[in-house]
Amino acid sequence: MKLHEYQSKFLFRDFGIPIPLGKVATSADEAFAISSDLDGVVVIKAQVHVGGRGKAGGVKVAKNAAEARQYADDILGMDIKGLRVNKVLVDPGADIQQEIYLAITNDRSAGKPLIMASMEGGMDIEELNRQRPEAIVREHVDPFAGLQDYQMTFIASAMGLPRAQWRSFAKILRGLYQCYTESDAELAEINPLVITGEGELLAVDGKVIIDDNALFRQPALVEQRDTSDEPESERLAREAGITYIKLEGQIGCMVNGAGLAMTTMDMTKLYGDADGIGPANFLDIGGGATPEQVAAALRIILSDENVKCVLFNIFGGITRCDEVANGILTAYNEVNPSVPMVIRLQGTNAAEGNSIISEAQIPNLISADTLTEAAQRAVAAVKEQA
Amino acid sequence: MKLHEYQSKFLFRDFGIPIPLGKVATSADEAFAISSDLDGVVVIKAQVHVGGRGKAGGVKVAKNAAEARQYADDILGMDIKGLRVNKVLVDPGADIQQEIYLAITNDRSAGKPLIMASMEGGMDIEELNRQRPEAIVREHVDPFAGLQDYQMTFIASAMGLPRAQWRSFAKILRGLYQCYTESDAELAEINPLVITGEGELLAVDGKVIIDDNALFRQPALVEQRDTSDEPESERLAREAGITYIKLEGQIGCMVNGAGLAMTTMDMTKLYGDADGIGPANFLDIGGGATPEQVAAALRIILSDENVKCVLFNIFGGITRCDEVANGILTAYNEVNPSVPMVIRLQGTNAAEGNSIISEAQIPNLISADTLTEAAQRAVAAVKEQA
Amino acid sequence: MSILIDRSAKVLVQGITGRQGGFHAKLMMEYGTDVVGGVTPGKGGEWFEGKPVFDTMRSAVETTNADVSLVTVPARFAGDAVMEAADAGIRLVICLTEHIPVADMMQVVEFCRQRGTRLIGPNCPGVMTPGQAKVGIIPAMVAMPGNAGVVSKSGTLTYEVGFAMKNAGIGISTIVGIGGDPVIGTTFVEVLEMFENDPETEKVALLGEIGGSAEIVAADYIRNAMTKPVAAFIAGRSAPAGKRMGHAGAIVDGGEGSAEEKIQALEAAGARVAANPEEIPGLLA
Amino acid sequence: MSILIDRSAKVLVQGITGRQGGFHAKLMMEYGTDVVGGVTPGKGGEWFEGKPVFDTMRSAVETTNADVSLVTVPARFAGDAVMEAADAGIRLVICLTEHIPVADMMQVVEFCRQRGTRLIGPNCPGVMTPGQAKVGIIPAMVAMPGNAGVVSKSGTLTYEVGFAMKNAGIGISTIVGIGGDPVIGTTFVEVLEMFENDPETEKVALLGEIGGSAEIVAADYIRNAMTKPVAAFIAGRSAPAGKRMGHAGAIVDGGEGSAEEKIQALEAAGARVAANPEEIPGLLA
Repeated sequence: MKLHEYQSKFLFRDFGIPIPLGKVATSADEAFAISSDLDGVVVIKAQVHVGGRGKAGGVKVAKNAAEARQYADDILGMDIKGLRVNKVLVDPGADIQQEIYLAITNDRSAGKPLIMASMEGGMDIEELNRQRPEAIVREHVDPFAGLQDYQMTFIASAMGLPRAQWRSFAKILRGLYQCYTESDAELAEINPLVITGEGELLAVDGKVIIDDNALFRQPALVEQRDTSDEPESERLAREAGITYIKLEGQIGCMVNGAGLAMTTMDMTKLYGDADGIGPANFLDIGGGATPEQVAAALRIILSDENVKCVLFNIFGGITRCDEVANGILTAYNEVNPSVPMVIRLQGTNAAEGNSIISEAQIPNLISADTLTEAAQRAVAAVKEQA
Repeated sequence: MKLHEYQSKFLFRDFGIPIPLGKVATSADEAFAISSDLDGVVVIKAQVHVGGRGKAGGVKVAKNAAEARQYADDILGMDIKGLRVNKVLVDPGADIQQEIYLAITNDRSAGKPLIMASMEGGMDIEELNRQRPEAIVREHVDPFAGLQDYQMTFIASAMGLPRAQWRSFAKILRGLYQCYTESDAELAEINPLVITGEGELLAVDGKVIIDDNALFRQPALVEQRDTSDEPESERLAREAGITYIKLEGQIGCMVNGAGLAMTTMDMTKLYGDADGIGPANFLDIGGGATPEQVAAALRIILSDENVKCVLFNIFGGITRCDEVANGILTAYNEVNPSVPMVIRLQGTNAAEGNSIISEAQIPNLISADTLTEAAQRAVAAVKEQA
Repeated sequence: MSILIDRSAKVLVQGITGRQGGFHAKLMMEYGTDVVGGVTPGKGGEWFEGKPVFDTMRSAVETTNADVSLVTVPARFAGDAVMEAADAGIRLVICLTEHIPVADMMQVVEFCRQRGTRLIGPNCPGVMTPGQAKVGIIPAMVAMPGNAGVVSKSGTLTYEVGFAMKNAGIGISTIVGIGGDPVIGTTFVEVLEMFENDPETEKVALLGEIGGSAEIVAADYIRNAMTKPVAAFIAGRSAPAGKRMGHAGAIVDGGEGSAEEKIQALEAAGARVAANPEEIPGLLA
Repeated sequence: MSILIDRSAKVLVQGITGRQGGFHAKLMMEYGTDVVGGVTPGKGGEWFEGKPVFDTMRSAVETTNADVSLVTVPARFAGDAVMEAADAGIRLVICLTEHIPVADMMQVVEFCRQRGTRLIGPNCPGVMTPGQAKVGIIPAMVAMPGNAGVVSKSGTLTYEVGFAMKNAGIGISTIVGIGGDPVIGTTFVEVLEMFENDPETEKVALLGEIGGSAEIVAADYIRNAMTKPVAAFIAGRSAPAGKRMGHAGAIVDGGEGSAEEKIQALEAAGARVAANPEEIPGLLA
């Protein structure tokens, strides 16, 4: 779960990290009021769950409150990469002498928290990593022992931070690590952490992503979830406990298991790409695949207008294919889709399952034996409608 | 640093451990008021830093507030093993079905926290360990990973706790471990932890000892230090930064280094025991031994009326014996002790140091070459006065 | 013997009195796995299908001499269960549970490492040595005994490939589902190394997916140290960047972990990479 | 070679710019110890008596190839300093600092154990191999080279005994001050084992004191595995129970850790126990 910039920075503040004294506005008038209070140059920043907002015009510097009102009015309601801006952060302008990058993330390979720090902050870490990987100091943290003081000295020293800032940097890094662990963050990033003209450190921009699997023990963070820019279908799926991701293609996929679901998507693209045909979604129906779940998933898939065909790919292991077939028929009758459905059942009781489907004699229901066959038939079904 | 029973239990309460609803009284009238509020049988317990208060008459059960007043009056001011009782805890009587022992301590050999638990609580753990060691469940905790849930299940199961109490026991053990770590305790003990008639768990008596070396980060606990029963001389020494422990003998010992200080004590006893002569104190003057420190230590040693002779034993390593000799002379002139002083200087510049002492030609100053000689001369000096 | 488990493995099921745990314990026993008991705190003394249930792993191991454990308990208790198994001296812990927080797993993996316990998973289908034993939820029907090793991040995709191999007449020495989480106990490389050293295994199928760099590290190992042929499939070529595809670990992030780079690395290392998992049997034949 | 250190040891002093650290670093260099530099965070780039000062142990080790470190920093930073040394790959860390909280030391000792770093101390006078090198504060004049090993919980008592040995013409292979704290990095048994395996050592003096059971465990080792003669002294026969005698670890608690039980155990194990430390040279002669 991603936090907005303002949520991230307010969270940092709870862990003793200095941030600008800005506030959030949802209207131009509010932005005007906040700017008047701040009295001076302010920065108006769109709060959306997507990168590159600066280039998209979502960040503006205003010299006074009147300008702030104007810019907030411009930015609020703006569409950035398909997401609507509903909030702006109005921050006082900072006197920036140096931009530092500082982040803590889960290193998958090492299985340990990883601190990354660089004196060349401001730009994207991936970009920095491509251009000047040697400019990034990397330090793992022992997941039991936690961050040690000597590691903070090492990082400050290795990155070339001026000694005058070592003590305040250590305090910020300590706070960020605490924030990272206590919030179950996958990423806690300050970019840039700036050195001001007075030599103070200030977290000017921040990004926090919370581990979805840990939300059960982060009730205060869950309350901050902002779903206003989440696609409706994904929200419905999340509420139904189904993992669904909307894509741009025409073949709606309903599969059991995440790996097989990705594979099924890949197959539709493998055989359809030449004709501009591909997957309309990722959907993992999970282990059970009861008629209720199948029906809910089917409704979500069909809510996408691009969908011209639904591809069921179920590998019956513990789940028996005959039961799944019955589930599909029940769901079919309930939802009554107008697009063709390709059904491929394999594994335990596959023969019985396929008989049930073919005996139902529904013209829109196309049976397939292998995954290859299923993908090819789904592609063909879409092409027929073109 | 030892906490009183009431301090220990109030600390437990901060960590979610259920304790009786008692209060502390410093007068019989207060005890009457508390008992009246509690309305029922109460227990009046002397709060002193010593074991065995029950046998000494420091714990009484009162059927009503009038009795409580009487018993509090009896116990307050009482002398228990040399310590004056200044406070009593007035606790409501508990309906005790079973007494459990539960403690966490530092295991020196393993270098890890050790949990000890037994269904045979109430008695002294050393006593239990002698009588029925197999009745004590012992479980180490990884100092980094901390106490794990499975360990709590193991302890509850291995000690034979009824299943009905597992959940509340785990909550208490979790709280006690947190109390132990967050308070830098050497020992956090509940004895007894009782199962009441209603099947509830209740910490009826408690004992917490804080690691003296960690007091710098435990300001709230330092404030609870009760020195009212500490010997005046030990308090003065503590305030002067000198480690001093009063003993029962006649030879005041001033030594550099704890191991050598104990050894010096041992030597006075080795050669004096047959005549009832032994060490009057433990005192480690530390590394520096400046004239000021020597003078302060000398005053503390001489504040003990039993002292008939002072034995200096200084092994000069980094410290030079000639400097120590000068320090001793300065302190001597300042304090002007009436008892004889045996001075043994060894190690770096010992010859020069001994010359300084002998040249001072003070009749009461006896020089010695070896530790053996020094101890024997100190014993002889005491005998001469008998 | 095969890698990780064979018919001599003595298996405990942690969470055996739960619905999922009990269901799979039965299937494992039917398959021939020597399930010697189970653990559910608070239910010690009960019996499950003739096998004793214990309150703690320590007492279970003492009584049964089990050396393998299957963890089927819910996510918020699973980390503790794995550590309990490691602390009790279990050699191999297989953790099916999904949705365990990464922070917990980082500690659990370190805990197991310190105690010399091998952990497979979490969020994995388990391990099966066809014809001998299975520990986990891999269906019996997806594989027959043979000389090809299978290692995979995924569940049903593994069944799919195993089944296709079976239909093509290719048997399997051992299937290892390592799991699709970001932090897991055993990586591709470690399993490849076991297969490389296993006399029963002559060739290996590796089923990867987008996210992380485990397949890249595996490619390095294949190039530098592997003598046996490897056929591979990487799921997620059509997945968009920045989206988590079901598995907590399946996400292309900051340009890293894409299917393309993994496929390239594997091909450069000499593995044959299938565009379609149903080609795997052909590549292994 | 002798145990733990000889003239080839390359030593870093953590806290070298501090008063105590600098003072002892100089004495060590005068003794012939190869002090290759020091570490004080924030003072990297300075020089101390011609040796470089670094900000971190990692950079110090990279530059100097040091394998031994002496920790002389104040108690609240000492645990971190030891861990820094262990993390930097130092083989042997000697920690002089006293008054470190036990909770910190339990973690530090575990940290060193996991990383294969030997820790001596804390709250110890250090290690000296007479005629070769000393790391710590043991005065040069208390010992001459020879074939007796000395291991002790105490500082000045050790000097006393070493000096008495020297006066009696008995030289020392290595003196190890293990420290008087409750939780320490290296115990009596570990040092006895080193002496037992050291060709330069023919006999051993063990100086213990009240508190804990390390001397009892040492007695077991002496009885079961030690072929070289051991003379011992236990300080604290006249100490009252329940009082901490200066050293954090020197306390007889609940009837455990008394001088009597230690003396009995050592005598039963065949060690010769002196009632007076000045008898030690005679017992070793």
